[in-house]
Amino acid sequence: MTRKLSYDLLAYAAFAAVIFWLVPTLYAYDGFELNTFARYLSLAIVAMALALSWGTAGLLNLGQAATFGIGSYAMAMHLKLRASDGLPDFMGWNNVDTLPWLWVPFESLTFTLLAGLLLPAAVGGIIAIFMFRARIAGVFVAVITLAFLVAFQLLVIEQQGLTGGQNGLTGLAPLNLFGWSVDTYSVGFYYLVAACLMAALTIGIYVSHSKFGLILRAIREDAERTRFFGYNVSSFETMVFCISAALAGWAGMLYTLVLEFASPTYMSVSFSLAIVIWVAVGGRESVIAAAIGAIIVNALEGRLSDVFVEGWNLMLGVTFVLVVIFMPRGLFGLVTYLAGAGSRLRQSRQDSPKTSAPIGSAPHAQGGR
Amino acid sequence: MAQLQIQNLHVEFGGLRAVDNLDLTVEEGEILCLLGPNGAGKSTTLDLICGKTQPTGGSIRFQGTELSGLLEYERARCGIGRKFQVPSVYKELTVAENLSVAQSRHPGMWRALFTFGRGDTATQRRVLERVGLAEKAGVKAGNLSHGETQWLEIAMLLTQDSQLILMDEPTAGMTIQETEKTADLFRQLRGSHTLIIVEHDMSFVRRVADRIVVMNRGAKLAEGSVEEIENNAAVKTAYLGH
Amino acid sequence: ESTLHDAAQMAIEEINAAGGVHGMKLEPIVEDPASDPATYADRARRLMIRDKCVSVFGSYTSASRQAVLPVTESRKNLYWYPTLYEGRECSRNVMYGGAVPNQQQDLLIPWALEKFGPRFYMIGNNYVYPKEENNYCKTLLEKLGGTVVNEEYVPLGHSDFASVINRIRAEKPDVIFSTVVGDSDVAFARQYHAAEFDPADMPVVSLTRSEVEVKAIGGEAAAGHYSSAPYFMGHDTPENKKFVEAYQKKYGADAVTHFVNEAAYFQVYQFKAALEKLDPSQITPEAIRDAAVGITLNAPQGEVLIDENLHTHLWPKIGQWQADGQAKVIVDSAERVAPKPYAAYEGQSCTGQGLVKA
Amino acid sequence: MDVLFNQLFSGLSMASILLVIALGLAIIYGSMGVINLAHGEFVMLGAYATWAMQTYFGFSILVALPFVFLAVALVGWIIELVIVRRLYRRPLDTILATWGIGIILQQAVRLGIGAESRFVKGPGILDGNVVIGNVVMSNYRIFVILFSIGVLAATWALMTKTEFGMKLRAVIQNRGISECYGIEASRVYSLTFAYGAGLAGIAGALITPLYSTIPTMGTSLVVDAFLVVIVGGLGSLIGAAAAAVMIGEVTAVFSMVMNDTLGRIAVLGCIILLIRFRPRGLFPETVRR
Amino acid sequence: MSILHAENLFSYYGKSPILQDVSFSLKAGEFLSVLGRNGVGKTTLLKTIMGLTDRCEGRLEFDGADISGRSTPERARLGIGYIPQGREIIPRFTVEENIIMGCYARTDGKREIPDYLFEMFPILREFLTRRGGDLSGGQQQQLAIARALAMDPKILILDEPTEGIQPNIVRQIEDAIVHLNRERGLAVILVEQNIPFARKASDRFVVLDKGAVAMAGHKDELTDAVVEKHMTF
Ligand SMILES: Nc1ncnc2c1ncn2[C@@H]1O[C@H](COP(=O)(O)OP(=O)(O)OP(=O)(O)O)[C@@H](O)[C@H]1O
Ligand SMILES: Nc1ncnc2c1ncn2[C@@H]1O[C@H](COP(=O)(O)OP(=O)(O)OP(=O)(O)O)[C@@H](O)[C@H]1O
Ligand SMILES: [Mg+2]
Ligand SMILES: [Mg+2]
Repeated sequence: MTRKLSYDLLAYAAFAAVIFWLVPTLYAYDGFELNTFARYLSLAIVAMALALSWGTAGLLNLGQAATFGIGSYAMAMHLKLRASDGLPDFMGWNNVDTLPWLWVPFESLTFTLLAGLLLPAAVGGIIAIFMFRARIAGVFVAVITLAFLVAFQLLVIEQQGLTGGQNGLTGLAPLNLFGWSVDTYSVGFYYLVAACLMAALTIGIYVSHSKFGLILRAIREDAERTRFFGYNVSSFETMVFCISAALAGWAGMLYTLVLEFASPTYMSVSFSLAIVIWVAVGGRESVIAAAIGAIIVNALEGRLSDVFVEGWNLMLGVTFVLVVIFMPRGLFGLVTYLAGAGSRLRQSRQDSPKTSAPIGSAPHAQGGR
Repeated sequence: MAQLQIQNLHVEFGGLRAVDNLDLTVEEGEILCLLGPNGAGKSTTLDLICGKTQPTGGSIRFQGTELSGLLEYERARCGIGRKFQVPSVYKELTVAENLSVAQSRHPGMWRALFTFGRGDTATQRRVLERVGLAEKAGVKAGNLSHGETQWLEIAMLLTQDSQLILMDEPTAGMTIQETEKTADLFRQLRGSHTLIIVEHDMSFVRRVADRIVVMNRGAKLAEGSVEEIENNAAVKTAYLGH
Repeated sequence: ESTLHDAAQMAIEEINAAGGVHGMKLEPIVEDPASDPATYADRARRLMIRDKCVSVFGSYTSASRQAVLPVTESRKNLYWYPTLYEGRECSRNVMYGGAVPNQQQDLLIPWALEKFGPRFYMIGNNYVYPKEENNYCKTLLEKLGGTVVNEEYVPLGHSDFASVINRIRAEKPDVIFSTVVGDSDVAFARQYHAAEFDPADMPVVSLTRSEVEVKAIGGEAAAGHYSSAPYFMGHDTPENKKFVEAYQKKYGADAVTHFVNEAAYFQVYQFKAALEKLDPSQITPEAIRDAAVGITLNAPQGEVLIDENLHTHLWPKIGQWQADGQAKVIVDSAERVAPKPYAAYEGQSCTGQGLVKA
Repeated sequence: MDVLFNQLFSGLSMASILLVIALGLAIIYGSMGVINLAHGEFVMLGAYATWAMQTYFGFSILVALPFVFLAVALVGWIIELVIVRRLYRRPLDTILATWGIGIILQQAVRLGIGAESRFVKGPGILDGNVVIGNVVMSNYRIFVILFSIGVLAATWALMTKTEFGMKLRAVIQNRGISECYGIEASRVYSLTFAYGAGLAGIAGALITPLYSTIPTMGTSLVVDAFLVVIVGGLGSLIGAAAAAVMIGEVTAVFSMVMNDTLGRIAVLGCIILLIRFRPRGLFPETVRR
Repeated sequence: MSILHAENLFSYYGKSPILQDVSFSLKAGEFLSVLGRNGVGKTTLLKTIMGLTDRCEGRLEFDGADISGRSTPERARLGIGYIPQGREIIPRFTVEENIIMGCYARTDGKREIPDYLFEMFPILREFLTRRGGDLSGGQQQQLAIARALAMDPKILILDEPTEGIQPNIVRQIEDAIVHLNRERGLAVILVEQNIPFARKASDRFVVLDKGAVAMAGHKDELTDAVVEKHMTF
């Protein structure tokens, strides 16, 4: 077992302890507070999904919100059908009088759960194949996925009869999971979401420590070089996009459950960028850090908006700028830096006579290439 | 039949013929040194073999299969490994991880997805010991010195274990002793592997080469043993000097 | 949306200054959801569940209302929604203060058809509200013998109407029936004016354009076009004069009142009236709702009444915009009009028991 | 047919506004590798600056233009100095930081001036239309088109004919060696950023009489402008111009045959295809290294 | 009086000190060769003079004034002409633009190319409108020297100007450098692996090893034994 893996497992255990035990205790098992926290946890899943493709393979997917949205709509469609006898109400408003074929299979919960994972994965996969076969990389990945997201959101809003348009899908029934009617304000629901997050993190940690993850990191650094070792780079990139999209879809399903509606704003550019920000704050190199980033930013947003009704958005903006400038690797970077500094300190104490750190350095114009 | 057969190969970059009607055969198990002045097209030739550059025309056959049309990774899977002129290792990965990546006998995606951990660490350790990097296994490759980086990339190629290894200036930045060590290492590979080495260091070339090909302006200028080449008048004017 | 907040805030302060309700002061908790539905939902839950508010006021768009609905209904809270909307909703937990289609169009469409001609060009933003209004409009036009030359939707926030205008130029309709909202409407009106269409023979009749939009459009560009609404700032009654004066005193001389913040204002008074009917110990959202039904109130637009279907009886008007940014009320409904949220759908009606289907 | 011509004119007018925005973005990206998502907010600031000058000093838009340029350039200059300077050549990080800057600017305006849309009067002398047959062209839009061509020409001249332009191009290609020849790279960068911001401000001023002036007005513009930059090829002025015209016209034609929404979706699809098959843009720089 | 004077220089990339305690000094019109194996820090020394390393400690004087706190462009404007290893021609600039760029370091505002440059390197006049990136290595090297001369420097620092150049052009470049030093009185610091040329051209030499000065002295002291000790591996 490598050191990194043991650190990750340690962090994983600590994180599990916090969300399974500490958070419920702190909130005294209060349904509302836990529901709010469940919202953060489901967003943490989409953040860790992004970290998987961005942090590991260096592919910044600005379309993450699209796959998240697909998951959330899949769930919402199922619940909407449950809630309406016959045709969902909004279809009537749009002069649709038979249930569109796209909706029919969502009567089934099993189909819905599968679709919430596989549909996003398929969409992510198609975009990925389209891009990565042509060896699109870097900023261009960000641009193409962004353009796709904008187009996709427009399409969803445009197809009102199918999607509820701007209003999204509202008036949903509670989910009936194997006979358990899910009350989103229950402690049980909180644990469901928490367990989902832990499962997603397990997948994330597994992937980043598998050979697959290693190759992804190699690709991030030098895709060209990796090809000369016989790896089909585009298939690796496509796969990580699929996994990430499936996890995002999963998060979307949970999000619909938490908020009790699905909205095209889940597919907006600003939401997508917000996910990126959470990951950046947490640290893109680690899925756990990304998840923590999402939780912290959202919780912070909740608190700030409580205290500063109008200025909170401004403060968030300032925070992001500061994070990018002073913590380019996010909280994760800060923690590893401090850990590194700690061990360096210990080391230098041990062999202090030898080290003669130069004193009084004159800072110099940053030069160079 | 020769292992590698290049016929009538040429490539153009916006009017400039970097490789011009090159014919080259390489026998299995030999060490071929490719010499030539700057800009003669040596690196480009290697690029053409490993698929980094697409030729304008001509054919490259490796063990009987035509390579043109194959992608880089497909060629690598055929058994062609490449070391680059500018050492390209993964600076953010540790030395051991670099070797893990290089260990690409099974380069499939699914296989990688279901392989946990770092692969065959015993082999990695052996190779590292061979090149003298065993102590640096946990060090980030970006923190290695220039010479060590060269060694790491050589180690990666050893791990990759391709039949045909293309080496672009492997000893640049090495001390004389290191250069000698490299030469010895390469000689051990002779027979089991085929090597094409691009090098400017004649003392090194003398130590390792079975055969030398000299290129000039994209075409073959001369071909032969070390003595033949060192006494070739055309090579002297174009490359070696007097 | 800030104008809604301002008007409601003013009402609350007035009530508190006058001694509050049952001697208790109303205590508003303000949230700023930044127009994002997900944030709306989150903030609404915070208000209803954590802060245990008995009523929540506000929100402008349909999307935000719908985002707030699930919590409101599952928590049996009460949500006071002041904006005009598409109807076809019959929640027992929402107090609808704005107009529904029949309260705007029954007066407007026959009048416009009579005055300008039968060929209507429908332009709206792409969401439920415009579509629903257009649906209702079409049923009216069918009855009256009007035709729809084009029905077109642009994305919310759309700002380049050049191609819409080119189409209008080509079609030469008699009336532009607009349900373009907010900033899109501002851009639309300005570009429409720049295209030099004459409002006298091709006016924009809008369901959504209020004093707020006109202020940004500029009186010159807005002048001559029409809006249908239950309230205009220029409406000449003592109640309104008082309202406008107080509002401008508080928020500055260039602040404007309009049909949504007027409703936001009077809904606070309706809320107060309902509270006064209740014993302080029995205040629950549902009790407030039941007490509110039937309350009449002298609002700036006239005397309004809360129907048992929780919508409001209002006074439709047609205003023509003037260069000074105010509307001149040129048609004033002779009677108060009852809200029929399902007017376009035969056999369905919203009653005190909720939606009834024949 | 007339509809088509009218439509093509509209496309051109949209293209010209996109171009002015994209030019600034293109120079900033091309020279310092900064993907400036706050660029839309510079446009917004330009619009508000115009509004402020009209409301408080009674300047008409045309008079206000140079002041708007300077004011927004100043804001850009300060932002470069304080924030962007630390992020050169980290394009993905600049996406995040400049998005944060965008939020800050937007919220600052929202809190300081208010969220409701503001009125700016168009220039009176440019009221009216030129009518040729059934083709109607608004004077103001014609002015905007000509003006943007002027801006393009001026920018081109600045980049190729002046010493500043040469210094900038030198810094773009090799910052280190440029400094060894006395070029203050960081000053060049600041000025470039300020210039790009100023252009965005001008674009903001130009669109005030057409669009509505609200704090969020820049957000959608920046996505489009950014696509223009990428489609045109990084840092290429001619490419940006060509891409702007192309996107403007294609949008116009698509929204004529379909509707505005589907037209936009189709255009985005085309852009995606274009980037996929020509990732280096319409006019990539080809040079031997 | 010395034109360039270094005392106890330490220079860093990141945290690692590359130059350690380097001192030397150079009089006006003098020719100094810096010698040493690959990777000992020769390039780093020149970069330190230009202020291109990440951090530097110690004293560095130019014309009697301490310049260690100055930025790179300021140093250039003082009259230090730098010809970097690898030439670093601006590839998309024409030859003319590349030379003009050298003038930007002039403090007198002149922006014209001195004629003697074309006399010295006739090939540049011929290729005036070609792009710098399209020239061959040898031509680029001449261009790099011309660019540095265009700023009318007081001192020229050259980093392996003959590296990777065909032998016949190597001769031309060497002659030009000697000419600049002898006829025009330019002080020169030359980093070179080519010992015979260093012996022929320089007045004094410095040998670096592992970032420190291993030896320094008059050119006569550059004996074969010294070369054997410090230059071979
Ligand atoms: N991608 C490219 N585009 C344009 N020209 C190229 C490209 N790659 C190589 N060249 C040109 O082709 C010629 C041959 O280059 P190559 O790198 O093969 O030389 P080489 O023999 O390896 O030289 P060296 O000994 O310096 O490594 C050179 O003139 C080079 O400039
Ligand atoms: N940018 C850099 N960052 C970190 N280390 C560097 C950097 N540049 C050079 N070094 C290291 O500094 C040391 C000295 O490098 P330098 O380039 O000065 O050597 P040199 O004497 O010029 O060698 P050569 O003869 O090969 O040009 C080397 O060990 C090199 O690895
Ligand atoms: Mg080469
Ligand atoms: Mg060097």
